[in-house]
Amino acid sequence: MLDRLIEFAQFFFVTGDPLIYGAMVSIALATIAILFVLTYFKKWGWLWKNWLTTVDHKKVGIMYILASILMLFRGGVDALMMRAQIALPDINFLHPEHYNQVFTTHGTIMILFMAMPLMFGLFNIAVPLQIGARDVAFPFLNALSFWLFFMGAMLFNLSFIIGGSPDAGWLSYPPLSELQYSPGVGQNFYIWGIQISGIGSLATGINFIVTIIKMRAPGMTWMKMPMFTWSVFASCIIIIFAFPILTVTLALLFLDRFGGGHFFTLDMGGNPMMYINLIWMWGHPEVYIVVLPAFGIYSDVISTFAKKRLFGYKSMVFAMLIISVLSFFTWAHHFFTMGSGADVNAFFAISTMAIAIPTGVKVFNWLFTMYRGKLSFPTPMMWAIAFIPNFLIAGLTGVMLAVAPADFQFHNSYFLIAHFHSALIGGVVFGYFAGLYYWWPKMFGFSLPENLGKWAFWFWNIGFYVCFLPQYSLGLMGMTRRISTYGWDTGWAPLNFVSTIGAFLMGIAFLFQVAQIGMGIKHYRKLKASGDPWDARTLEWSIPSPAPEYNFATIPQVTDRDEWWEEKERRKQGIHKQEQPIEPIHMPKNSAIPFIMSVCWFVAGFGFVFGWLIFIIPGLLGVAACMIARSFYSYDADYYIPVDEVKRTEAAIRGGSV
Amino acid sequence: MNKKPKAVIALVLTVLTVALIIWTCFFSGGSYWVFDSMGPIGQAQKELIIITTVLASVVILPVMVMTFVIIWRYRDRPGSKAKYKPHWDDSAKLETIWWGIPIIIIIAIGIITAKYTYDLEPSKPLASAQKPITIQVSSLDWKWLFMYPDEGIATVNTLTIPEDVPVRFELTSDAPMNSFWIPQLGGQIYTMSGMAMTLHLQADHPGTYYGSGANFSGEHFAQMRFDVNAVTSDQYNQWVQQAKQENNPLTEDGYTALAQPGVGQKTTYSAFPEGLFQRIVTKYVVEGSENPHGGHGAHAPAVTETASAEAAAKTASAAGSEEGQASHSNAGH
Amino acid sequence: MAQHHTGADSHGHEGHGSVKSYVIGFILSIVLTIIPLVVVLNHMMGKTATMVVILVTAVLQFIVQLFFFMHIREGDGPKWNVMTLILGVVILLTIVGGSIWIMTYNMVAH
Amino acid sequence: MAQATSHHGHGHDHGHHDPQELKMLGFWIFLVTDVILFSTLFATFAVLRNNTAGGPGPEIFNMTGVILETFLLLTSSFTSGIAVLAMNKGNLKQLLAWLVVTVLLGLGFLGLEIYEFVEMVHEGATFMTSAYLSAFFTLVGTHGLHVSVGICWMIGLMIQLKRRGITDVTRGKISAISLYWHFLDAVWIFVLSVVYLMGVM
Ligand code: HEA
Ligand code: HEA
Ligand SMILES: [Cu+2]
Repeated sequence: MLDRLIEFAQFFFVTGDPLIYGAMVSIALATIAILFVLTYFKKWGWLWKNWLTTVDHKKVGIMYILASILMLFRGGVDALMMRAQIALPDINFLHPEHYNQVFTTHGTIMILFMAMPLMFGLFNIAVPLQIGARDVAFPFLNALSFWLFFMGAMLFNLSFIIGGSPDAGWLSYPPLSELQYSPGVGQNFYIWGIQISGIGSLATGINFIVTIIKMRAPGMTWMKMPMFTWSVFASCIIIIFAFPILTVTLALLFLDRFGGGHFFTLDMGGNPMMYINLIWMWGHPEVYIVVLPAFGIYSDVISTFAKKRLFGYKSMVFAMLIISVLSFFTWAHHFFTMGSGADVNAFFAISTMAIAIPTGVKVFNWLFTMYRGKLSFPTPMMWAIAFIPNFLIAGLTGVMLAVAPADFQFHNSYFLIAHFHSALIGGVVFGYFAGLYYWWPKMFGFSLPENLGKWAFWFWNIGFYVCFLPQYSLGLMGMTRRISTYGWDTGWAPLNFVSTIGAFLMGIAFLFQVAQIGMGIKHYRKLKASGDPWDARTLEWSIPSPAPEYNFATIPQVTDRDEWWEEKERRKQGIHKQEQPIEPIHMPKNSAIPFIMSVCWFVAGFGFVFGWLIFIIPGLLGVAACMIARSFYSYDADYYIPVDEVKRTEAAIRGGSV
Repeated sequence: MNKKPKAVIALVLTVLTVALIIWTCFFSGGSYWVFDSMGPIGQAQKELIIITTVLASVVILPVMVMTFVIIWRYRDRPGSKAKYKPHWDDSAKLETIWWGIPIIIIIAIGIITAKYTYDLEPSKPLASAQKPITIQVSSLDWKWLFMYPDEGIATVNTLTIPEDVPVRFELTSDAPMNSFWIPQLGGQIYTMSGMAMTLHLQADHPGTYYGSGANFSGEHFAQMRFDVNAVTSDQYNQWVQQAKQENNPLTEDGYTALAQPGVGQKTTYSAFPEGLFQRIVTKYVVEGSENPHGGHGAHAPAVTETASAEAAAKTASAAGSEEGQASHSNAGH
Repeated sequence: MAQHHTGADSHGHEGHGSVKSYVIGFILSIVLTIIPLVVVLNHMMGKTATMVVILVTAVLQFIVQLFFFMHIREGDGPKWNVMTLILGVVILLTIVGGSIWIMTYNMVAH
Repeated sequence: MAQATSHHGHGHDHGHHDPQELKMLGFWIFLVTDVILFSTLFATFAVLRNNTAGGPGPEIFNMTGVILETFLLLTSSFTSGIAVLAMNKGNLKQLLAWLVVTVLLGLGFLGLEIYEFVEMVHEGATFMTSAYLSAFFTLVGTHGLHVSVGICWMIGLMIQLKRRGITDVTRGKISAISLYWHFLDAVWIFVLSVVYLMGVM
């Protein structure tokens, strides 16, 4: 009996690596600590009422952001472990198999469980406030999206201690990811982790499109919409068309592994190349999904801190929409070397380069927003500015990669790694940081200490160049990606060592950010922020920080682009808008269904990973039960906040003046 | 606190680090194989890289400079003489310029790219007075098998080729997909099970070059490197003779053992089983899989029992030989 | 129409058709289904022609569904549904056409 | 330009948007994402259509069954439309009756499809036989799964209609399911054309 138990435990838990034992112990300790604190301070009810069942977009946003910072840590630790392993030749810090798992989880986590949720967090925080809405179009669905993401991410992370991590690269190309070559459960974790959170992403896409189309405040025509909201709209367009492709692709891979299908197997007519074709139809648009909102943030941040209207607004909008459509026509540039013939390569090379045109227009417009402006440099602006040179490098190398015959020499080398980290860190992460620092006061009502923020900024920025510039060289020296070690004879050692130093500088930068948040919380009374701490331009700054649960006591009447800025100008001239009378506010009720349903998905997903019906069946039944419950009993899922209460709240936060 | 010195310190630090990086990039011993081309394909690709990079930089670099200038000039400071125009947000003239210039540049890069794409299509034979030699390559877990059908010898993880002679590589895989890359000779191509790819390369100078697998294929992927020895024709013939005399043949069983997952050593074999490459390519073809409804649409002709394995390999070859190309155009109606 | 419904939101999607439009739609779709069936099962035409007939009738049938059953013309304001659908169809064609084009060159020996 | 908020019903709340209108648009967009889902399956089928690996190909289709299925589904699409007309007239009884007819037709379709699948499996044409058949079963099966979900949903809605009658909320739900049902019909047309007709031609 005991033997069998041990045998099972050895199969079930990942064993044999002190790093992992360490991680297991710390995870267990942290969990116990959290449970203890919650119980000791009697916070379970608070947690349930205020967070787990909330449908308030602002709280959902905060949860997204917390989760993504956690994932940034996990992905970052992965990165540092990788960099430590390849700092010099012949290091034996990570076994090759382990190295493979680490880069796979690093890539997957960073893009799907760090960048995506951080982006969704910012969507949630800013979009309804920017368009003068009380919430998103479907608050219930919004909460469900979050919990699906969260459970998907947890399922994926579980593979670290149970069953074994996936190790076939962040896009899991077959045949390597097929049963034949990856018989373990790691790939199943990969499939289900992404699948579950992917459903959530798709729902968010739909949700925000409807929100933006239908819920703008009266008077806010399309051409008066804040640029960030536009970018969310463009990004969501890509989401709704790209994510179903991912869903199907992963489902087919799963059918191969689980149901004996032959889509991508080597035998029985399967064609692995079809997977590569399909996954990039999602994968390429995906990188624009994450970068477009960053572009939106830069636009808002730059015009705020240049104290100037955004230059070339219409062309910015147009460029963004072109990018979102064009992004569906370039996927084959990820496999120029598959031998698809000169016609295919030429077509996709040119379509890829075409994206440089609208992107360039955006860069020029940002520059000319600053031109003849009055620039100040608090942290959000510093991130925004640091982005530009960074992204120029990423774009330049992107265009170089797009030259198909040249890509034969770049493909899968560190040149490529450097290209996409420039785009993903210099473009995406810097952008989201800018947004996070920018909206932080709006989220929590206090600002972050700028000083530590600047330290973090410089460490990130310098670390970034130190880490990734050498990688361009390494690529041209012939170093290929995903190798766990290399020889001294290659001559790659010095540059790799430099690169690793850079990675650790970024690690230190991250620690500064953690410290910054910690200090912020500690001194939050001193750092209390007004409704409009940046002297900004858009509607979210017209209400108190943090926003009350109903956002706007009265829905604003919009007359201009940069409505809040113009409103301030009008007030300076003594023109005051007529106050609208306050009316009862219609709000959605909290619901436990999103959380419960996602837990059920988690259970089912876990069952699918191991092929255990005792988990699959109850899990799926639970999901179905939740859907039925929602359909049958959601007839009174809302309530009204009475006028008195609104007035009381407003008086409290605004100190008497409504 | 005065903010300026801090910013200056930060700037100086940045410049210093960048300088340090650049220094390591050039004087630390690594050599830029992609730019140190030893063959016509690599040479052409290097040219192409330089042309397109320069073209793209024509816009990128000025923008970079502009960024710094604008930020410096329009920073908010007491007594700034820079203009401030908060409502100036549109200019048809400027917009035209920055839609226009990138369009022109991209058109130029696009045309050049298209031309080179057709010129450097990997299945296109190289122009040369010399008769090309054929080498069949198969990526295994985790080693490279090279077969010389003309000479009848085979090697693992080491490749010897005559200089100035075009080499026609036929590539496949008996393991997860990989990519065959010799940076100093020219760009890579995937090796995939069930398909035969063609890649033409040539070494213009004798020497030893680095080759490796470029597409991740599992646990010991990092060990999938090989040497390429480019030698004179005489040396080549000598090497072939030596290989035949001094080594054991690769047997069927030997191949089965070799194909097992594991790291490989450099080995030379005096012979290899007849038609091994074709058998690897058609390994997954089911007997009698002639498709009664085949032949319509874009479909590489089905392989039948009657078709010789050789032909099978060729027709299956993606952007394969000329025959392969022809079959595509037929298939495409 | 639901005039007797005092609900606030009786604007929008209730103008839906009449029995007549449904019947016309139904008949059209039956005809459009029968045509390719007859052509294919009786081997009436060559390969390409048959292909064309199948695809054309399918597309027509889809349009019939859209107009007679799904009422995409209705509702006031901009037709967001139509716009998403059109973009969706463009992406659809890209996915299917693009895959076939690219994969033509990478058929496995089977 | 949509100023959605300008026409609100209750006259006292600017933050209030017609929830049914939002849901309809959301549902439309969801259907478009479903179009993409199916197009990915179609693309896969198209690419793998000749990879029968020596196993059975389209010759094993039972076209009579398929034709029957097609007409059942076409008719059900029509009856679900008539159901909506009944709803618009406010006639609950008729509405329920037509929904029952629709569900029965849908069940007929499913039954035939399942029968067809079982037959094929008996003839040795299973999901695991070849890439072609994997793609076939997945594409057709996904459509079948959608139909099954639709049937369950419709039954659920019938129960809700019985309990609550025709209200703004149930009205929205019925509009959504009928849209969904027409959509499935449209998808089937392409399944019929691409999988069956082009297969046997
Ligand atoms: C946010 C992420 C992001 C962004 C924005 C981009 C942007 C671009 N990418 Fe990148 N890319 C990735 C993330 C990103 N990429 C990732 C993750 C991978 C690899 C995944 C993997 O394999 O694991 C990848 C891989 C990748 C490849 C595949 C290479 C290979 O596998 O061999 C290619 C090839 O064409 C490419 C090209 C481009 C181009 C042309 C752009 C363009 O959009 C850039 C446009 C911008 C500019 C050009 C700068 C500004 C423009 C001007 C100032 C105007 C004037 C300029 C000119 C006229 C040149 N990328
Ligand atoms: C948004 C996406 C994103 C982000 C932000 C990053 C961030 C980083 N990445 Fe990542 N990367 C990818 C996406 C991303 N990456 C993808 C998609 C791949 C491809 C995967 C694949 O091939 O499949 C990849 C692959 C990849 C490789 C190539 C691996 C290989 O092919 O062998 C490398 C190597 O240098 C690397 C490095 C880094 C570094 C140093 C960072 C740094 O920015 C990280 C900064 C560090 C932190 C934020 C950590 C903070 C932690 C601490 C301070 C804790 C300290 C404690 C301890 C040391 C225990 N990445
Ligand atoms: Cu891409």
